[in-house]
Amino acid sequence: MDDASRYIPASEADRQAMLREIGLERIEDLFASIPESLRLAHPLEVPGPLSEQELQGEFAARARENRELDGRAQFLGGGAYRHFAPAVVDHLITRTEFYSSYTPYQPEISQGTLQAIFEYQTLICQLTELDISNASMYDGASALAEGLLMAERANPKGRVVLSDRLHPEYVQTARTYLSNVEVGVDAFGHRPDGTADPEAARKEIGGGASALVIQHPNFFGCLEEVETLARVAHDAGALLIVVVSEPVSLGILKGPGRQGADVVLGEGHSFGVPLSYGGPFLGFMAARAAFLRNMPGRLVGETHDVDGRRGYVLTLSTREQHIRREKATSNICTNEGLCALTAAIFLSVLGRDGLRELAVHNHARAEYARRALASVRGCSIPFGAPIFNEFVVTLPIPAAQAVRALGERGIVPGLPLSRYFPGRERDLLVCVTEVNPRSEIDRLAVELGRLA
Amino acid sequence: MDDASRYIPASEADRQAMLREIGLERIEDLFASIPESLRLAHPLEVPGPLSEQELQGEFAARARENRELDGRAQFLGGGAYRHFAPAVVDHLITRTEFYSSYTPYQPEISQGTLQAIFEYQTLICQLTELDISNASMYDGASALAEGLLMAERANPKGRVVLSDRLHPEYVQTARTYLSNVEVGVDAFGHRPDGTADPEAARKEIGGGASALVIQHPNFFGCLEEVETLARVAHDAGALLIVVVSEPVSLGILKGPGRQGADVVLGEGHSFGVPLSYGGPFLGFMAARAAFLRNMPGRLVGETHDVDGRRGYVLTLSTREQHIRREKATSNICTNEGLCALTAAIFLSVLGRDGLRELAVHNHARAEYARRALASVRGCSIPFGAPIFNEFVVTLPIPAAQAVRALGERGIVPGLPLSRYFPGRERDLLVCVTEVNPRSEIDRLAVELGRLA
Amino acid sequence: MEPRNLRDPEKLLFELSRPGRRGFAPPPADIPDPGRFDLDRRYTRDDIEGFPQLSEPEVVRHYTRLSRLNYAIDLGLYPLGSCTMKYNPKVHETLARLPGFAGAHPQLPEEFAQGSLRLMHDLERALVAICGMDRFTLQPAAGAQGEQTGIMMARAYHRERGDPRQVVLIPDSAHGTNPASAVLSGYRVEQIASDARGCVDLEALRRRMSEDVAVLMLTNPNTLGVFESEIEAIARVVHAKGGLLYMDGANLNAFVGVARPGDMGVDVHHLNLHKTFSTPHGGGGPGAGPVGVKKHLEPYLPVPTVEKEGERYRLRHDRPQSIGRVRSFFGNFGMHLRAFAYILALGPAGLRRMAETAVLNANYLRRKLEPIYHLPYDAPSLHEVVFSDRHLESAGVHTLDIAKRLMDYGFHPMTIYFPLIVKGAMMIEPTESESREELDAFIAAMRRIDEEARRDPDMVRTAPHTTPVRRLDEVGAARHPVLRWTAPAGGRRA
Amino acid sequence: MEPRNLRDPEKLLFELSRPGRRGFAPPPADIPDPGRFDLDRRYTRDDIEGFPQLSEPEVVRHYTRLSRLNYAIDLGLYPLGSCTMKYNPKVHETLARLPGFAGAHPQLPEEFAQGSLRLMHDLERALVAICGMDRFTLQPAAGAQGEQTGIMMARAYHRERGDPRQVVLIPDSAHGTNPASAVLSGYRVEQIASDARGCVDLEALRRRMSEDVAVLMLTNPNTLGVFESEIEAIARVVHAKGGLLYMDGANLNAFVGVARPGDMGVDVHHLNLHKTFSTPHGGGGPGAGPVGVKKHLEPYLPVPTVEKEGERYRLRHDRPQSIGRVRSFFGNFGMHLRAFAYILALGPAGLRRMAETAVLNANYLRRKLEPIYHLPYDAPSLHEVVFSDRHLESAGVHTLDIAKRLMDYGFHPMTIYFPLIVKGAMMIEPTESESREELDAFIAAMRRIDEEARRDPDMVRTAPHTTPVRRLDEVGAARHPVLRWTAPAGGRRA
Ligand SMILES: Cc1ncc(COP(=O)(O)O)c(C=O)c1O
Ligand SMILES: Cc1ncc(COP(=O)(O)O)c(C=O)c1O
Repeated sequence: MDDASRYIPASEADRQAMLREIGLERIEDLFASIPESLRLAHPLEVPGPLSEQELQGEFAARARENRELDGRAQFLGGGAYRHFAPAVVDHLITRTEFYSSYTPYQPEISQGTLQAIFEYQTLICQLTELDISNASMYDGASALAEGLLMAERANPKGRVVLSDRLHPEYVQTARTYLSNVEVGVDAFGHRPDGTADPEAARKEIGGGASALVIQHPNFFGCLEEVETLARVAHDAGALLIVVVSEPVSLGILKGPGRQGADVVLGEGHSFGVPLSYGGPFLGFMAARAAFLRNMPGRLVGETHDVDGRRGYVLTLSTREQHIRREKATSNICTNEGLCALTAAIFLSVLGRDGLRELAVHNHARAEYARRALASVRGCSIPFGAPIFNEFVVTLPIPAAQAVRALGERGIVPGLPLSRYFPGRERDLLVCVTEVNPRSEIDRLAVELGRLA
Repeated sequence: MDDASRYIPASEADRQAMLREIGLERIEDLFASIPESLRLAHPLEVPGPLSEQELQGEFAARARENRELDGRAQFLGGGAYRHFAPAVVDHLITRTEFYSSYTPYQPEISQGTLQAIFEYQTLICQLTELDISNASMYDGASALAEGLLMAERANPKGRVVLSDRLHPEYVQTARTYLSNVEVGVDAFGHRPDGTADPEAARKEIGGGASALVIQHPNFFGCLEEVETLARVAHDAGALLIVVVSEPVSLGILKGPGRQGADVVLGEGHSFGVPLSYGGPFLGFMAARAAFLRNMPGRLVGETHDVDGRRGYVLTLSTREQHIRREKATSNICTNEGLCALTAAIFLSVLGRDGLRELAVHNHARAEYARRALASVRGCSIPFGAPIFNEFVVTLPIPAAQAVRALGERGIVPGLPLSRYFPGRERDLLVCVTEVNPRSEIDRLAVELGRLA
Repeated sequence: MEPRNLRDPEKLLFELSRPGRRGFAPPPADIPDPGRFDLDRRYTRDDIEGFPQLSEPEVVRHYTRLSRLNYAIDLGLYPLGSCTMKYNPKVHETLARLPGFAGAHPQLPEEFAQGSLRLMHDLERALVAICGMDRFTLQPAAGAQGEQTGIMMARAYHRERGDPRQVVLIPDSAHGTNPASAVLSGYRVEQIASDARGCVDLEALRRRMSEDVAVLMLTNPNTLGVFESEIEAIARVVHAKGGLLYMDGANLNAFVGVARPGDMGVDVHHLNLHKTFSTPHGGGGPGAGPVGVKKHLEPYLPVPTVEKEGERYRLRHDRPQSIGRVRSFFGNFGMHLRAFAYILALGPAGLRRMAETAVLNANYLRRKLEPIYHLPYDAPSLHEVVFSDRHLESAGVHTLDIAKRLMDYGFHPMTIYFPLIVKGAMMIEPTESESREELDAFIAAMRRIDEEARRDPDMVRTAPHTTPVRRLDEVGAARHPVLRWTAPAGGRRA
Repeated sequence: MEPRNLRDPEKLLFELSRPGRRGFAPPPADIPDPGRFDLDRRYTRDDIEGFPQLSEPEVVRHYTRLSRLNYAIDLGLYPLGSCTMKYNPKVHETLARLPGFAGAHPQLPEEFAQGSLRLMHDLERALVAICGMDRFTLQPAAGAQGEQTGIMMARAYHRERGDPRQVVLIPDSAHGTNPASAVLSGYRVEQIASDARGCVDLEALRRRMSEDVAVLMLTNPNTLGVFESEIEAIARVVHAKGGLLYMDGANLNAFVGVARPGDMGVDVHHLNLHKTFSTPHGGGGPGAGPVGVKKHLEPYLPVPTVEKEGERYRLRHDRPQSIGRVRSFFGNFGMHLRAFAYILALGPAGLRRMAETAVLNANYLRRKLEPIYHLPYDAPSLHEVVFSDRHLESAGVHTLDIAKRLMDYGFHPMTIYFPLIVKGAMMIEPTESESREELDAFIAAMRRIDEEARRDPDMVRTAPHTTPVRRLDEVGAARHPVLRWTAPAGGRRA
């Protein structure tokens, strides 16, 4: 018996009968249009087949090789955040009508997805305090790249200016995208307290730039002076793009839209999408209404049917590749629909009060940790600016070495900044969320104390 | 904010508004009909409330206290069997339309459950080779008790005769039920090879009995001579009831109905229902058509609607308590519907070939193990009869002691029969299924060898 | 108006089956030469006649399509009176599937099952606190088995006192399982009439109560949703004659945190974890029917009980006076787990809030429907309210028609024709899980149906009109029972 | 005929919201006096204007009801051409949720993430074997990003040879993402016409091919489901002028195990794990678009790559010639995991059987529908077939109408109006997941629709008639875009 057939209805008998129906002799005849010379003589060199029992055993064993399973205390952030998601989220996204359907090209039988995405767009607008949101992008980094291209379309200057406190992988991605379309990418520096330096920004924009970009909270965890930087950007005819890689912060922080941002984009996985080693994640992008026709990605709009019933459709698709082809605002087709749904469900369960409480908890724990580590012998806090749930601590020894040492003791204390910033050997980026109980934080302080 | 309210839509404001609508002042007024003297002055002394995050933490910790988690090699059977269930089973029973609906009293909006149960009834009839099956009973033990009461209704003799190789907890349950209705319960013995003794059965029935009961495979794992015992029963005017506690065996064993059994009943959890420390499980009961009106429990029947469309309904409910009250064939109301659905899905995925292959695998592994243990120094196999996936081995030391010793080495070698049979200190009931790889079996043999 | 979707109705598994198809690959065969073990042919079968052969995707589609023919609590109000159809927290399904719990074998040595044992122990403690009883057994698989277990304990109690009794008294408003359970426990059942309020007629009880009566089975609040406010007096009457008071606790949702059976003179009662404590009904089960007892009945609890000794938990099998077992192992542990999670999530204030809101919702519905539907008993309602169809007699529209028409409005009907003391009963229990908006939508539908019944009774009598199937021939189904699929004569054989 | 169910259509979250409701309890507050940490008010907001306030049961009902408005692969045939809507094995959802995988943080030290790294490595090896390429990057999040990544690698390749080029050639039958990706990568796009068979016109290509052409983007089998049988010659023409051949592998399902892009002269190609390798489409994503390259393009792969060193796996970031990154971290790992599970489950024979059966099903459909529907190109089909509505012109019934009417028969329509080279295209891809019975039901529906179109064209033109909503005003939606909910003026404020 052929294992494969458990996923394939047709039995050998069925296949032979169907072959006869279409007047063919052998299965091989189906491929007559493929030149003999190109047809494989040997079976593929891949493992398998495995029964489901073997498959589950194999994957359980592989999962155990991810040693974070041993229940280590973890303080990792840096673009991906550990959050608790209520069980309803996963129970609802595993409704097959949600996860096994395609892009809702046929609205009459896709209202579930369409209405949910319309609600997602609204939630993103409410969080960012902007007018429009698209239906999702691949992730925060590619969302930034697309956002810069949009800024360049709307405000062509051939140049963008980024804070040096952006997530380094976002910057790398932006450079990759922009290098092909001759848009210059320049950076400006930060102040001693760890925040972007408005003066440096003004100087760097100089002759002009299509956009000024900051991250808030920034990559080192510091909160930025969004209003000030908005003024700097706008005074110089540049748009302000605010990147948010930890959107839980929007539970207490002002919506950047209200603070002057023209575009707010970033990473939304914190809203219930599992870490899953970094993907699938959820890129989001919101902007002022003026950007409507420059927006990349899908948009869901409200309308009504022939009987006057309210309904939802994919709209403004003349922006998109399947209509506009080379003139499209982006090449994105498949996006992160299910992750957007996940975020929408997560946000509706938490709701207005819950999201705020969650944000407050994250902030309070991080502040508690920052103070605790500040008083650890040999440790110091290099940046004084206010934070959300991440901060940098300078250790008495190289951070990478500290990570190895504490790993043995069941703690992953954070991300060594040397991973991205060769100059910062002793700096560790520490993230604290609602899943780090106080006891873990206290243990972290004790263990770091042992390093000096 | 009140935690409770996450499961309860009404906010405090909603509650006050509704109170006003019905003309009441205080929530307390809703309970005016409960005498003051009976109303609680103090809050309930129960733990909680817990946020969901705390709740999940609490249960994860409790689950870890079940040390079988440490990936021990287990050889436990004795009425509950470890089997692999394909993932589709759980994915389908977690469709809320299946698990959160009530008994299908309103067929027009319950066809999903009704058709699935009709299919379940058919599958049970096919496996047992009998005419009718009910929609489920609580478990194998209570199914036996109900089966004996049915036999007594159909063939009143005031007495039943049971093999001494029945599951002891089934016997205990039967005695509890029958003690109240003055039906005598007597037992008959077995032959040296471990099977029920037809001669002893004939003698014991003597003047007569409403039913003769055997378990097949029996509690010690041995296959019974069903045809012979059917003749014995029928010659003496008794019905033959065959108990099946490991229904996977029906993948290769003849349907007892074809062998002369009038009623086949038992435990169906092996068909994809998790062990879950012994419940919920799945009692099943099948019988010859003659028992239709004596059958306990629900029955689903085929019919058609006013437009001639085929449909399914609960039927013959005049047998049941909600119509017949004290004249009902049973008091059962809520049954094990979702477990019956689970079994039906499990059986449809495995299908005709899969169930047979699974049964063959179980039998081959158990035979392999039986031979392996037979050759272990100090061990012996007391019973020679053919088996399915369970057998008894006699150890050089008390079995309970062996279980403690091997537990330390990560093996649960089986069930000490002394748990039920004080005389059998050194006997261990060993069960081997598809989840016990050969390597585990070989390790078991090695470790048992160390005992002598 | 539009035509029904034209896809054929879902076939039966057996009709979908085709030879040679399969949805399962055999487990790894790592036993050398398994063939040598083949069983003697006199034991074995060649085939399972008619058994389905389907691929995995076909099985998935079959059951997914079937599921969509069902109504469910997650789709809307499910006001089945006496069934307490409340929200089933999703997290419970996650917790019940933790490998440590779902994979725990009931024959595990106790030291490897401490997590399960501790949970059962803690749930028992919580139920003791909630109900004010002294101990509980968690073994019964459902409410009916709980009743039977409770009555059998009462029987053992009297027998041991050399005072065997013959009769169990049951109000005419009781659920059918009560008399059935009493008979199954070897008793003769006598009904006692309800009074004008629908409650036990204390005088009638006093007259009937005597030394041959073992137990009075009382449902409180009763099936009209009315609290038996004379329950203390009732208990005194029963006890005075050496009888015991059994309380059917199916309606406990009405007063959790407000009052306790143990304070009402109740000697023994069951409750339904699948009602008050939110475990899913599963389209008919599983449930769980723990039974609480006062000290004097403790010796008769089924074996085993869970006992705490120091920091360890063990199963106690040696209980010489026990009635024995009512099933194998320890009960529906998966349901115990969910109920305990529910109690922990709600806590003391939350449990009370649950009962308060359930009663509030029921009284809100009553107040809004009273002006339209006939209310046979006007005693104050707790968690549910019972109306009747008397006001529509003239229109020739009956309770069944109203129930069916509700489906066209997207609601599951209420419990109908129960309790039996109300002709054409409509028993409505909204539970605390419903928002005011959902209640208002239901009220509006009931109002419109009442209008339709007068304006266009035929349309209502032929409802439902929008369901996958319409009214089914139940009489024909019972007269010519077809209880299984059989291969069509001369039909394709797999 | 029966009326539509009368329950109101599902409201928006924001319309369901009510002040003070909540579905979430805050996490344990174990930090002493958190108040002292309060942020300066200049950073903080008091409220999230209009954000929903709902209890857990209300949220569950909302999304459960919404889900039932969708069609899904588990409900029936989903013949979207070019989308390869095949069965998504349920076990993949279980495996992806193993805590060790779902909980793995992308910043974990490599020694703690060996399981994830090994899986990515093994998937790359498997794809190398299946496609006959030398290496793969798993980073692209979808097919379009894969195209862009591949084209950018080609660009880097030419640039490094001091031979920057301006043009990418794309057949007129190509998917819209091809030109869009080429432009995004800084190229000018030129279309090349298809020949009578719908394949690349080799002569036209020969004429056009020159040193300014960087890449030919070829879809194989093309969007007509036809294998580009001259692909070897095409590759020679392109290579002769120093160009590179990019293959859009969206249609790989047609020949897995039968032929390999790497043997066809392809230099670089993407494939869609969410098509050929069964990962769920999620109502629009996520997907994954790995890109395979031959040796000469390997230096340009995005960073990081996964490398095996002895028994350990590590991430290699130091790749000086790399194009850089196209996103953060390592790609959609959750999709990599599912695709790898699919490959392991099927194995070599199973993967080939998958392609064989997909092609068999497509040809079966073609054979049955050919006599009725107009077939614009009669070249042999592989995994899909494209019909047109020309035969119904007289009836005035168009492809859109046929698509909508299919919904009334319970089927999702095929891809319509693509490829653009076929006027009124109907592009049908059944995949291997469909049983013959499901195909026959679809064929019967198509046949009936053809009859209806001639008998009662208006009914077809106004279809669908049985869906939750009927035809929607898409023009109005675009003309007056309403892309978010806003609180009704003077409406209730939360
Ligand atoms: C009042 C009452 N008693 C007893 C029962 C029986 O409970 P179960 O169905 O759990 O056996 C029910 C269930 O409907 C009930 O409503
Ligand atoms: C031929 C072809 N190329 C490219 C794509 C784009 O792939 P994705 O949607 O994964 O970005 C598609 C998807 O529909 C396609 O059909």
